[in-house]
Amino acid sequence: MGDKGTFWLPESGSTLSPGLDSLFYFTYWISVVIFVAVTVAVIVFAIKYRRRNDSDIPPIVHENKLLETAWIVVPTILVLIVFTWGFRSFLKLHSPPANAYEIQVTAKQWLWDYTYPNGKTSTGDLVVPVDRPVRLVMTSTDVLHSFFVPAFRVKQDVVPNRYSSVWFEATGQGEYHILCTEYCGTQHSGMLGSVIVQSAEDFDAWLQSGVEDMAPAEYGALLYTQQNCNVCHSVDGTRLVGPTLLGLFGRQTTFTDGTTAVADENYIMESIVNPMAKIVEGYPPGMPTIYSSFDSDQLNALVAFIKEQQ
Amino acid sequence: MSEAVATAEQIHGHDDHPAHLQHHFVTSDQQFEASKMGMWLFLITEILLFSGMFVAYTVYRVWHPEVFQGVSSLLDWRLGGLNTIVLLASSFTVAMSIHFAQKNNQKGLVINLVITLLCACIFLVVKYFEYTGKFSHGIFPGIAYHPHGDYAVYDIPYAGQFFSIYYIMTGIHGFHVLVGIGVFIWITIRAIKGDFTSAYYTPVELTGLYWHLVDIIWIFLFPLLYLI
Amino acid sequence: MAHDSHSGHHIVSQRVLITVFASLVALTVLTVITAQFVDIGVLNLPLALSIAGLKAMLVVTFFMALKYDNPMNSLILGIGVICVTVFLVFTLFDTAFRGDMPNVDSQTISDTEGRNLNQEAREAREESAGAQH
Amino acid sequence: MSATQTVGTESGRSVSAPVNYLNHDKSIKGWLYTVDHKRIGLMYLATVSIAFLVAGLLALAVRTELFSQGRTIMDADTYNQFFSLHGIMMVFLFIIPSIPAALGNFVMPIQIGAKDVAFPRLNLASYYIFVIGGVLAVTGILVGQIDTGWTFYTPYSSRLGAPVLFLTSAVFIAGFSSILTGLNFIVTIHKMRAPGLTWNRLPLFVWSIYATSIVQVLATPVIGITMVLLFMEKALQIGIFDPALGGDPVLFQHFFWFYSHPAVYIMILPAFGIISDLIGTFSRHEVQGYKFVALSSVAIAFLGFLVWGHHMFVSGQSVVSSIIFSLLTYLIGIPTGVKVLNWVGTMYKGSISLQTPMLYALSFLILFTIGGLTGVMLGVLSVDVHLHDTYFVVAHFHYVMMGGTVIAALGGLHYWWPKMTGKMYNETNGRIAAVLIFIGFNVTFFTQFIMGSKGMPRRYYDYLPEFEIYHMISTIGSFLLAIGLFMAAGGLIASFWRGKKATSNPWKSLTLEWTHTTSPPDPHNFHHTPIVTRGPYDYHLAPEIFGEPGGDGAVVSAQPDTDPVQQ
Ligand code: HEA
Ligand code: HEA
Ligand code: HEC
Ligand code: CUA
Ligand SMILES: [Cu+2]
Repeated sequence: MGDKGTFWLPESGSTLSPGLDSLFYFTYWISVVIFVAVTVAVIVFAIKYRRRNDSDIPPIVHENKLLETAWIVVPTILVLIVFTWGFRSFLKLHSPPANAYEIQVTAKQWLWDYTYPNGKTSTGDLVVPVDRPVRLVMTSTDVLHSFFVPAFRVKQDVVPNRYSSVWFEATGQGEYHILCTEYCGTQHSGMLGSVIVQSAEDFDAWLQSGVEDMAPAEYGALLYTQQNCNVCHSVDGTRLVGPTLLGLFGRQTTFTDGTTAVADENYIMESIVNPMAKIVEGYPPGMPTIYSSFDSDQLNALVAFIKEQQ
Repeated sequence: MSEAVATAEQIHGHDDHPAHLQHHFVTSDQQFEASKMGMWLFLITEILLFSGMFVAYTVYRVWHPEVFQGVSSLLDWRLGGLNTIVLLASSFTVAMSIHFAQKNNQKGLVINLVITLLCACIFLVVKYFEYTGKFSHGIFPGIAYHPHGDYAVYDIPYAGQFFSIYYIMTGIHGFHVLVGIGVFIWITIRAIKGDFTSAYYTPVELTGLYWHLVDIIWIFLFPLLYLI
Repeated sequence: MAHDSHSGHHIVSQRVLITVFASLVALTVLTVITAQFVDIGVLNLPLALSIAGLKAMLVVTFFMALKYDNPMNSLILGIGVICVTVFLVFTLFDTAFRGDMPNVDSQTISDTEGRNLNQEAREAREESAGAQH
Repeated sequence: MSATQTVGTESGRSVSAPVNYLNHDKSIKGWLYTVDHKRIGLMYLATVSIAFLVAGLLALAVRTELFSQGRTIMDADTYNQFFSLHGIMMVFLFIIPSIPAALGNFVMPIQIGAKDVAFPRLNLASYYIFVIGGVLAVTGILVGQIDTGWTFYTPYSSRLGAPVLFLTSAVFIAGFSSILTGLNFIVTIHKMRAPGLTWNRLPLFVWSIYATSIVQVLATPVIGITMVLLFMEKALQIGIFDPALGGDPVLFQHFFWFYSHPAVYIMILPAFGIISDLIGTFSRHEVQGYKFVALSSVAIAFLGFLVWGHHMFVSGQSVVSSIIFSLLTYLIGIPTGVKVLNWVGTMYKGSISLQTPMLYALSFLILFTIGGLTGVMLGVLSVDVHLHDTYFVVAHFHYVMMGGTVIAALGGLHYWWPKMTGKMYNETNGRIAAVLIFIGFNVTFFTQFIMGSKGMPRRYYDYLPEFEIYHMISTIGSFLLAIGLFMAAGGLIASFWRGKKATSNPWKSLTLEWTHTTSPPDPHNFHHTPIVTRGPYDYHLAPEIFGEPGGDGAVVSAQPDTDPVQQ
């Protein structure tokens, strides 16, 4: 994903972007003009009227009523133009077309979960069809988050106990970043994802596809990133929020209550489904409990994946 | 620039210099006016402090009017009304005490201050009975809100919010009453010692202003919490 | 100039004070009666608040003697009251119109589902406390 | 009290130095119990400088961590605490008290020809309340983890541990100090002006302190009650702000910004005042549109209360209120623009001397204009949707707070330094530092505009690879900036030993602190209460006022006065 944007803005990927970009650049150029005028005046005056002699007494400059009025009136007109423009495009940002394709989004520390109309779910990566308005209906299970796709120029806070929504219509196939922009704790900066924009046919195929035909370890690797295990567990030995998965299988682990255990299949499954049961010494009891809903396929896949990390 | 060296002392002489006049003021009047203005400014900070709670109250009331109307009947308007009258009376007596101070009537001043003090105490005693009465039915602020027995029907959404706001508002108001009592004790002692005359009664005046504000806040709390 | 006005040493007469006190008590009685014993429907709230406002005015004007005081102090009070109004009204611009466009729902999820969150939280807490003992 | 004090004997002869507020009582008690506004001002200055230093070092740590992707020097939790503490300390312990309580306390009473503020003991009490707030904040930091950001948004903050309780109490208490200072200053300006000092003759610094005080008095109580409610939310779970209990987190944001937006004007208005004084003095010219500049401060103070919702455009507040808040936000640009343009107009046909304070004033004009104009861009509803919570916002507020307020404060500090200490700092060092700060600042924060509008979110410990180059440049800039600041601080401190003695009016200013007091001033400021007969910037009268060439117009000299000092 190279840098395809302009100097100021990232690449543009939705039908909303061009309108907002021109408004951005309009205000930007007005600001540049005002700024340059002020700066040039400051520099020119500082040089031209510099003090030549310690007892210089400059002449009185009488107040210019016209000037004084001008710099009240002109900015007022400018800001009113900008306001009207901004306000109309804001309304557009908040008016999803009636036929928009609706996807449910749940934000939690620190991942994004999506549920599609047919019940299919995904985590982290949001797959959407190109050239079709999509509306996301979002809520959070813990604290505030904010859903931001720079390329689409949309952003909306995600609030617990209330639904909020954004809509967009992607204009090109490809992958765009999703970022969380409301501070939500330790891994706020790791709460990332991608919007994967696919052609209508690919999207339909994806929507219908299952995952049964993958090898368990392969599926486990997918889950590892999709379910954001990678946010807290490395596979290269680095210490993140949780212990590394490298060499976990068969490792002797000490818990906060002093007991120990050797990590086998059952222990790993228990750690995922019921993370509060045993807390590894030296780590916070920070593993989310949201994985308890994993089915046996998913658990087996993860165990297979973890076994491979030696 | 000879005229700039002219001194203010030439305008107001320096001979009359009452004991209470601080050195950086020129006249007693200036000092009195300054203190009073300071007090008024302080009072609006108090109003704004309470405004936060009024806003919280209004927002939740607009969202859940039926709940707020319903559970406010749990508060006893008789006790609230009694306290209203008590506070109004105390406000009246403070105003009277200033009146007497201005007239150099030592006895009137002290008597009225003492009555005010008593009213303030009565207010708190009544509040104490109200609080304990509520607690005994499990009506607590926050998550502890758990009405039981006859009151169990009041365990509805947002009733907890109402009582949290009730306790915080009346709690902070009660704290102001408590502070008022402290100040009144001090003022009364000074009054008994004869510190105040028609020429100097600033502390009485300022405490009075404070006390009236405490009264005004209650004037709004009473209908909002108890009546409607 | 520094001393811009007459000083605040006006003595409010006893008669005025007593009249004001009597009116305050009368208004208190009135507000209780109109709120508790006669039902005037939607007017209940505005009436109670107007009476409270009137009472506050009386206290401010006479007990606090603003009427006779330096107008500056009235200005200060006025600004404070305006500020409170701004706080209240501008917050209501949001909360009273929450969800006017589809970007947020006007109702919370627990309201639509008719859940009592306070109760749920309390029970969860009591349960975990019970589990420990 | 005698006018002179024996400071030492030399071959039997007693050498007398004039009494001033620094040497008249040198005991520790003389400082700790002082009610002299000048000493209190210096005590504030020392305290906020420490806060600035600590918060600045935290910022350098933040920048160092961001130098490269992934972990550079600390882990995510530490990073999150560092930026939170940086923000909290900068805002509540440094920038809000900085100009009003430190410089304002020292200068304002003298500028209005008063012997002291209206309530000197309250003034001292405010200082100690502030210190208590600071101590509580430090305790909270030591007790444990505070990583809420300076905005304390619920429910994240209300679910965090006990340290949040310390910090909310600290903010509550520091708020009280701010309220009391504001209250004190309003009364002082109303009631303590010297004869002849009409509202039209007030120095613009006094006008701006006046407007600031109004905001302090009106807005600060609300952060107080917000902190109380947050405290209760944490302690009793009252469910006003926490959605898990049926509360509304957006309501908390209203409460917070009802204070914190006006608070940004508490930060900037005093800076405007300093800039007016500096530009007038160093252009030796009447400030253009004096009345507009004076009244626009008051206009900004009031308009500032009507725009807080522009921080919440994507929070989920109603669209109606977003629109209203956006419209009002633009209106603030207008009185501010009036000021900026009048300052530029003041330089027109002036006699401009580029000494250190003026260099800061010119930096201010450039940096603040950038900061303000980008603020207006953020106020554009749909543009803010893209820019909100990105580094564009971070850059905006550093341009106004660091590039605006801190630069102005540095200018003011250099300007009044001779008055406060009686010593001149090294001019060359001062100028080099000012230029270095200007360059370092722009390198640090201009890059942040670019990465922000390209989509780099704020409060991010780690970032996407495409932003690395910007972060590197920004970090390098922050070290340049730090070197500049340390040079400036070093130059000022060195003046205690190396500085030349300052005359009463080294800049040939026309306000009372220069013309009517010695450097440093007498403990009671003036030997005689001055009577004011002209405006603060009547430089057209300069030949008359300055007298013969080389005169500086001071009517007092540093020599012992022949009159006995009157009580
Ligand atoms: C000193 C502090 C200070 C000052 C003075 C300002 C000044 C302004 N600020 Fe800023 N602001 C902050 C500190 C400050 N701000 C902080 C700390 C935050 C972030 C808080 C957080 O989230 O952590 C913030 C965030 C912030 C936001 C929210 C962004 C977001 O989170 O999405 C907005 C949006 O409207 C905004 C707008 C403005 C405006 C319009 C002004 C105006 O007052 C600027 C006016 C000045 C000018 C306009 C320039 C001079 C004028 C001219 C040369 C004339 C010509 C002008 C025109 C034609 C308009 N600010
Ligand atoms: C007054 C306000 C102020 C000031 C001056 C600064 C100054 C600086 N700030 Fe910051 N900053 C904030 C207020 C301020 N900041 C706020 C409110 C936030 C938001 C926090 C949040 O998100 O919650 C923030 C956030 C913030 C971030 C974003 C963090 C993130 O979102 O992840 C960054 C990153 O670069 C940053 C950097 C800097 C740097 C490099 C400086 C440098 O300019 C600092 C340079 C200073 C020094 C190096 C100290 C030198 C001092 C002395 C030598 C003492 C001298 C004394 C005298 C001269 C008297 N700041
Ligand atoms: C928010 C951070 C976080 C996420 C996301 C997370 N974990 Fe954990 N995990 C932790 C922490 C902290 C611990 C250590 C404390 C404990 O034992 O509960 C841990 C412990 C574990 C352990 C036990 C490790 C040992 O050394 O004994 C396993 C196995 C595990 N996690 C697997 C997973 C899997 C699989 C996923 C994704 C499906 C996942 N975790 C997602 C934080 C997380
Ligand atoms: Cu989720 Cu930040
Ligand atoms: Cu703002």
